[in-house]
Amino acid sequence: MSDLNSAMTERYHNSFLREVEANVEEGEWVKMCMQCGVCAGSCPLGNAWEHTPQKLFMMIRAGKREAVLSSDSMWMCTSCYNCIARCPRGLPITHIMHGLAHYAKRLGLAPKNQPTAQFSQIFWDNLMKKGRVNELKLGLSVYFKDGFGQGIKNALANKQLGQNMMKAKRMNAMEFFGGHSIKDTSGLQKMIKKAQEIEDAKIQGNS
Amino acid sequence: MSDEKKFAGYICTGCGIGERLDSSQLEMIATREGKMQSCKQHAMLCSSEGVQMIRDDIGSEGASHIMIAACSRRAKVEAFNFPEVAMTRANLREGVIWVRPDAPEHQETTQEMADDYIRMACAELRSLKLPHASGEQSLNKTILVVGGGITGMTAALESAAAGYPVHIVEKQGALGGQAADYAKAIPTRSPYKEPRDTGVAEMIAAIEANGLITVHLNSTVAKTAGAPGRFNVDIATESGAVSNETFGAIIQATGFKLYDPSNLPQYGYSSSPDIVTNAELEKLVKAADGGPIKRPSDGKEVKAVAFVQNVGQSSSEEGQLPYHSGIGDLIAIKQAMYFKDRNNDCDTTILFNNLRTPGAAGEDFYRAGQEKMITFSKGQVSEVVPGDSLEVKFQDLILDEETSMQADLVVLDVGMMPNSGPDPYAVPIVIDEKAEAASETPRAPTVTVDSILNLDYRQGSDLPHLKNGFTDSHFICFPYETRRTGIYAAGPLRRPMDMRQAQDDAAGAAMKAIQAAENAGKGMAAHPRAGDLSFPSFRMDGCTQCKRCTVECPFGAINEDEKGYPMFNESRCRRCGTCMGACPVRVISFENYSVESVNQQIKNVEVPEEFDEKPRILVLACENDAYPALDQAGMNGVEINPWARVIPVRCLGSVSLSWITDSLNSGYDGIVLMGCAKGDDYQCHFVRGSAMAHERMDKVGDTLSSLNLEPERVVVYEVAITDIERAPKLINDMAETVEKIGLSPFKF
Amino acid sequence: MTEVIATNQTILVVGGGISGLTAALEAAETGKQVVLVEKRPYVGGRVTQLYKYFPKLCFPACGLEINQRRAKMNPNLTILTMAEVTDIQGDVGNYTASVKISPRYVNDNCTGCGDCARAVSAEFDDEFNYGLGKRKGAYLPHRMAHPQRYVIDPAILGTEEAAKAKAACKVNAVDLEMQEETVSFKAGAVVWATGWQPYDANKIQPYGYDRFQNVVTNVEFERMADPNGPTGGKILRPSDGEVAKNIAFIQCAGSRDKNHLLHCSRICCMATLKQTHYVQEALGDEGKSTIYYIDIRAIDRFEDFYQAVRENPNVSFIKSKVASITQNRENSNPVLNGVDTEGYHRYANEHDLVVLAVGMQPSVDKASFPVDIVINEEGFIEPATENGGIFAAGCSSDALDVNRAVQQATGAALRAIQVVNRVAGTEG
Amino acid sequence: MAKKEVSYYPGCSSQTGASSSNMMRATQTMCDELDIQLNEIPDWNCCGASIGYGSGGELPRLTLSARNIALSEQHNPGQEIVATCAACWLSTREAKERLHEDANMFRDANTALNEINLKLNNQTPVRHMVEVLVEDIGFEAIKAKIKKPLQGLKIASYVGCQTNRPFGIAEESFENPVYLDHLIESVGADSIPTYEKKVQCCGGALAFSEPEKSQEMIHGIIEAAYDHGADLIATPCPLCQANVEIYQDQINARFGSKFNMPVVYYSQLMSVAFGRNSKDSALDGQIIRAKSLEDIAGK
Repeated sequence: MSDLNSAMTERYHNSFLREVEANVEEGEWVKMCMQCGVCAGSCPLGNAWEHTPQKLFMMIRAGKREAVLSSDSMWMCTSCYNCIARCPRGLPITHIMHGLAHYAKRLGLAPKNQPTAQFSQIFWDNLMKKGRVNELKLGLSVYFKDGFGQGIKNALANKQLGQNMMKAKRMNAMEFFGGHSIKDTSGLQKMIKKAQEIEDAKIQGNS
Repeated sequence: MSDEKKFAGYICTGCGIGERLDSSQLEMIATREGKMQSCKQHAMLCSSEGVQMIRDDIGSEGASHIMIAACSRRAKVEAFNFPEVAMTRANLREGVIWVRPDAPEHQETTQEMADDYIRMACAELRSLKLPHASGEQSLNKTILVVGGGITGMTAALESAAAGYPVHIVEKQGALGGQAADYAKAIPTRSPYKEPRDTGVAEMIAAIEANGLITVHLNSTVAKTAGAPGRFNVDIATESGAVSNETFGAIIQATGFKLYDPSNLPQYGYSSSPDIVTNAELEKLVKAADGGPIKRPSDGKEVKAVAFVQNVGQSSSEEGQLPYHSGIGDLIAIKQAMYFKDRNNDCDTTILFNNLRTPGAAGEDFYRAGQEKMITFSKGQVSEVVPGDSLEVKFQDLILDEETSMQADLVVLDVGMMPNSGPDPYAVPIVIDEKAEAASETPRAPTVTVDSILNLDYRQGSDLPHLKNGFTDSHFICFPYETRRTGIYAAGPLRRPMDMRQAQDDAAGAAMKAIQAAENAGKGMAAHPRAGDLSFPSFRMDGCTQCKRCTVECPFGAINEDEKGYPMFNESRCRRCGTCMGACPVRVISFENYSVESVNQQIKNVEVPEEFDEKPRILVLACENDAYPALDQAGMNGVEINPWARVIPVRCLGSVSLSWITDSLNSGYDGIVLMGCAKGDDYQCHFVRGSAMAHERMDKVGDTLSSLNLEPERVVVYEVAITDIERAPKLINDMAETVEKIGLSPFKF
Repeated sequence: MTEVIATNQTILVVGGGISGLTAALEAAETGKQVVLVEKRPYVGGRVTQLYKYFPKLCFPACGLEINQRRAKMNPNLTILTMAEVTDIQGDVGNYTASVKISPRYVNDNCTGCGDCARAVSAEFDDEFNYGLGKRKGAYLPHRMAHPQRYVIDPAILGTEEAAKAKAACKVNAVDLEMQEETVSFKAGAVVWATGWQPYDANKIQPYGYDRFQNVVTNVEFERMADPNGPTGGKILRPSDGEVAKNIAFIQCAGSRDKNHLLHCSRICCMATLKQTHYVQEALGDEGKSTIYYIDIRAIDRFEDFYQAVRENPNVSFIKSKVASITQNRENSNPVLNGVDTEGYHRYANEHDLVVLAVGMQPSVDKASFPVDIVINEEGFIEPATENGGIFAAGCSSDALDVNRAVQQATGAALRAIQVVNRVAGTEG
Repeated sequence: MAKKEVSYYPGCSSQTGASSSNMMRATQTMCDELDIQLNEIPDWNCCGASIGYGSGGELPRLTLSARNIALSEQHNPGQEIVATCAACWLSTREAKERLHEDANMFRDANTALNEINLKLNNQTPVRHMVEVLVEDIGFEAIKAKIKKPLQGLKIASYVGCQTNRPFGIAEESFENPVYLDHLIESVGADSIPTYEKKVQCCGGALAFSEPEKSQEMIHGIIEAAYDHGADLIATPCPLCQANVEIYQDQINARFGSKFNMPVVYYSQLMSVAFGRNSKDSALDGQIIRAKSLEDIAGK
């Protein structure tokens, strides 16, 4: 991956755009943006974006590799699909944002301690274990992601919430021990491992 | 039909006319005062029976002059269509009963209005002749196309396809024009994704194979004289030989030149051979002959190219173009594709300000460019720094930062400038009264460029410009109406355009040229009085050679002979009557429209004596806009003061000052003139008519003061066809003015 | 029964808007026989509904008057109104067209006196004013309508109202028994000029045209600005009738958008720039216009018009495709949400009124052309030789401004003449 | 009406003791009443939801859904896959379409599936339960089943994001879908056609990672419902339901509001209106009790 990290990009030349096309989910759409800004204005968390999607696309075309991949902007995507619904050019913007986030994380360029990036990792690990998400463990992992002390604090702050959920039988303390699972967990893990290998090989081949 | 005049009047009593007005009194006025030999009433004159009655009178009774008192001359035109006789119409419906309240106290004045309109229509009719073409016209159907580029070649092929012989005069040694140097063209057929062949070679071959088309290469037009149907043109070849040909109509398709970016040092055009214009790139690509595109300085293959858009265009700065070629971005996309199609790894960046890729074709081509990975950036270029690798410095307007990029080649998008010849009105033509003797030869405007048409016209050698050198029409609705009848501009000399538009435009200009030639052959006027056979004639013995008519004709239709007498050219004339209005000695007239025909209407209005306290207001309204506005006022029931008597005129430019003085002398209390908008955004259908009238009326103050009359009694307004409320108000305002300042002392 | 006399040397013009009318007149004035078929009860098409033209800010009615006079005077031209071409058979130089003529219920005895309209009381949405006003059940579509003949709305047929209209007419022009009829006739060439329609703003859901009263379209705005229009030229908010002073214009409302119209409609930028003049004219310095745009595409020679508008301090430009419109519940003000992409500025701007610069959609749906013809992805007729003797004029061929449409229609007339001249050459 | 059988994909949060187990119960009741048989996809796995992207690459995520589709094709052949969770439906349908368009992806996904001897044909429609209701059953048929109309209840229809975009229900507008209003009206309650937060995002998965930002949006959703005089908020989406309901305490603390707005599923409304009791309608699964519904159910 190091060769990818140090890839030279020249301003307003195609090198970074080509890299995105090859390695980022739906990246081949980036060149089709016409800078209307409708995605930027449609994002419910718009205020939280340092760079709007349309601006990220321009940055990619301008060759701003470092700034794009280390940005936390795409981690603000709530997957609401407003941008996709409205984009006049039909860009699958939500997916491109997911793709950029994933690619940045893969290269180790994603901002450290980005909460959604962390949550996403926790979620993935959680689901990989049993093939289904264990909500209780997922919640706890999120609370404790910044260490034990912070975890206790978070858990206390959300204590009422947890009690409410338990009372409504929408959370089950027993889930902590085992919990729901698919039968063929090992098969699933094997399958995903294979998929990851194929994807890694493809990206490696592109660099 | 015998030459004997027989006057017949018809009064319609339908649409409430019979209920509102005393029609027997109208009939009596028509016969006794109006001298109609017969006058019939009909309950619905426009019905087939009513029309048949008139037709029978024309056929069996020999009626040669008919007066129809019914609705407005704008209504029921198809029913009251008797081209074989002279006809006038008294507007009793829109002009009288619809603008007056239906109440007993208004009955008397409303009837007086109607009475007067009958008198006026009868008086006008007596002074009319049925127009006949002069007989001077001839039919020559050959079309001259000046310029052998895409536009000219298309005009020639389109005309020939309709069966008309064509001559092309081309300055260069080959046909093809600028496009002959292009590698490819912007796509003109869906899916609008790839540059296409220019088609120049095919067009040249088609012309060479076409027996109806004659090509004069290395040739220019040395002189153009005559008129539609009989243009007499000297074609000069480089060798000096001159041939003379006669043409029915002319299409000027002399194309464009490109803006020279040398004056804009920031783009470094003069400082590096690798900074080229978009036209120069075409040659470079053509020279590459399908191989890699190499840069001029060292022949190195271009690996990165920057397109700097909007160079010297759309700018309010001195020395730059205030307009835009409109197609520069499409050209840049096409040219970037030259590089991408040869080598997809070549970096192509287009730095634009507003990406102009309009229409279906434009937007499709833009997307096609993006698909090929052309980089588009909204960027304001501040400097191109020469060097082995060129540095383009710019403000990225989206990323909001000063930045720069490197390129092997920089292409400047320069604008198209019309190659239109000198503007005849670059310096206004004025008549210097005092230096009349000195102005024996017409004053030519200062010319900085060579003439193209070398028109032997009183008003300059070439087509008048509209703006920035473009010879485009001023009229949105009538894009081909140049001010030189029978000569039509086509292609980028009218406005910047691409090849598809230029080809459509060439077809349009060919249409108009063919039409002009055909109609000139029949003695029929061109737009906007299409088909009009009337034609100005003048009485030489009364003419003082003042040249007002030759100078004021908005169409440059009138030449002067050696003695300074006007030489009218029937098929150049548009029948607006501006010459008639210009003539101080009233020697110019049409058979169906003359100083006399209006004067008779003015004189036959009954001007009540002073103690009747019934003023009279004369309204001279342009038939194209003001008169229809008054008609619509009638339809809307807007009131018009009963003192007003409205006379439609062909154009305010045709208004003779004598009408003003005569009506004041005969006791009219106020005069309202209504013409179209003048000035830069004029709406006058005859271009300068309304403006001329305004200028002339500026001087009417002298007349008024010599008569000891208040200046407020004569007003001139610009009135639009939409002034449905305002036009009546202007008349009503005059009634108030008269009430304020009192009646005219010139009553008998 | 309508009779149409036509031969293989006749030119059929489909559509009587500015393009069709121009093509018909240019051919007729060159001595050709022309039949013009128009769907509406009058000719002139959409330009009749415009207040002013860019860039001169002159009145379309002015040119219409001239064109209508040309039409009235020309014996070579036959106009069929309320008529639609339903089928064209044959080949270049020898077509047979079928035309369906809807009943007007008023014959050509009509003098345009208006007695029928005065007698009728039933009112309907006035389509000429895009439903912003009302018209009677017996009506003249607009003041300058040509032919100057009233129309009876079929909705009053069989009612007391229709009887009243008939009774009021003194010239026997109201004919309630009139039936739809189909005529067929020959033509050597066809000029197809069915023009455009404003894109259905209801479909642009983020802008809430169907939900918010103070969001209107640019074509409606033309009527609102016209002193002879439904508001007397006052720019009033539909929600409360108050004068709108702070007006937003949204460009590319439906254009350049794969969810709507793929193409750029070319004219909307100039139309909006023109409409800022309406605001200035109506309200002076109190009127503020804000233009939200992707690219300003002022049409080549007219870029100076754009520059002049830019210099007006009462007009501002924001490079942004507006993302959505919400409504302030308190005052029904539309709130525009989006991002100014030049430098990234987020906005939620409240305006009194929003004008959607809706794009041009070809009038005839791609699938419902009554003749086999080459049509591109966007629905415009291609300049294809395969089209034989059928030539597109005006906005049937592309999104065009009036000037270009007329220019293009003039060329189309010549191409039709080429065909009938060839026919004449062989038929003698 | 003939019994309709579907291949049911409930999703993780619908499992017993999970956050939308109440939806599961009400869905079951609703389907019983409407004669829809839910055949659960055996051994279904998590869809990856809209947060899996951070660590899971494109192909691994597509493969997760591919496994579910393949299992459905194997065990419930000929049956459409129906999901009740917006994210489950979206992920599965997206995967189906993506694998349909991209032959390489399809090949790669099958290579991965081959590890567990599964094969994807990818011929199975993937639908949302509300599509079945709106398109197959129809409002009229639903109305005909009503035993206890929810008269007098004013209900804000909160459609949210992923049930609505990018696919939409019955080709309705993304900005103003009205099927939920129609459902609300079909069960005899009053809808709020001008409820402007109908498709506002609740933050989705970011309610966990970015609680402040998400709760600001949720606050707006609830506030607007109050402004319109809503008694309840109804939604088709489990994550919307949870996010809008369970954080109301925290939101009240953060914004000083006094929200106590019940947020229910359309299936709960229907179950009650069909005459089923509170338990069958899973009203005991509310954190904020829907008293008005309980009253009707208890009648």
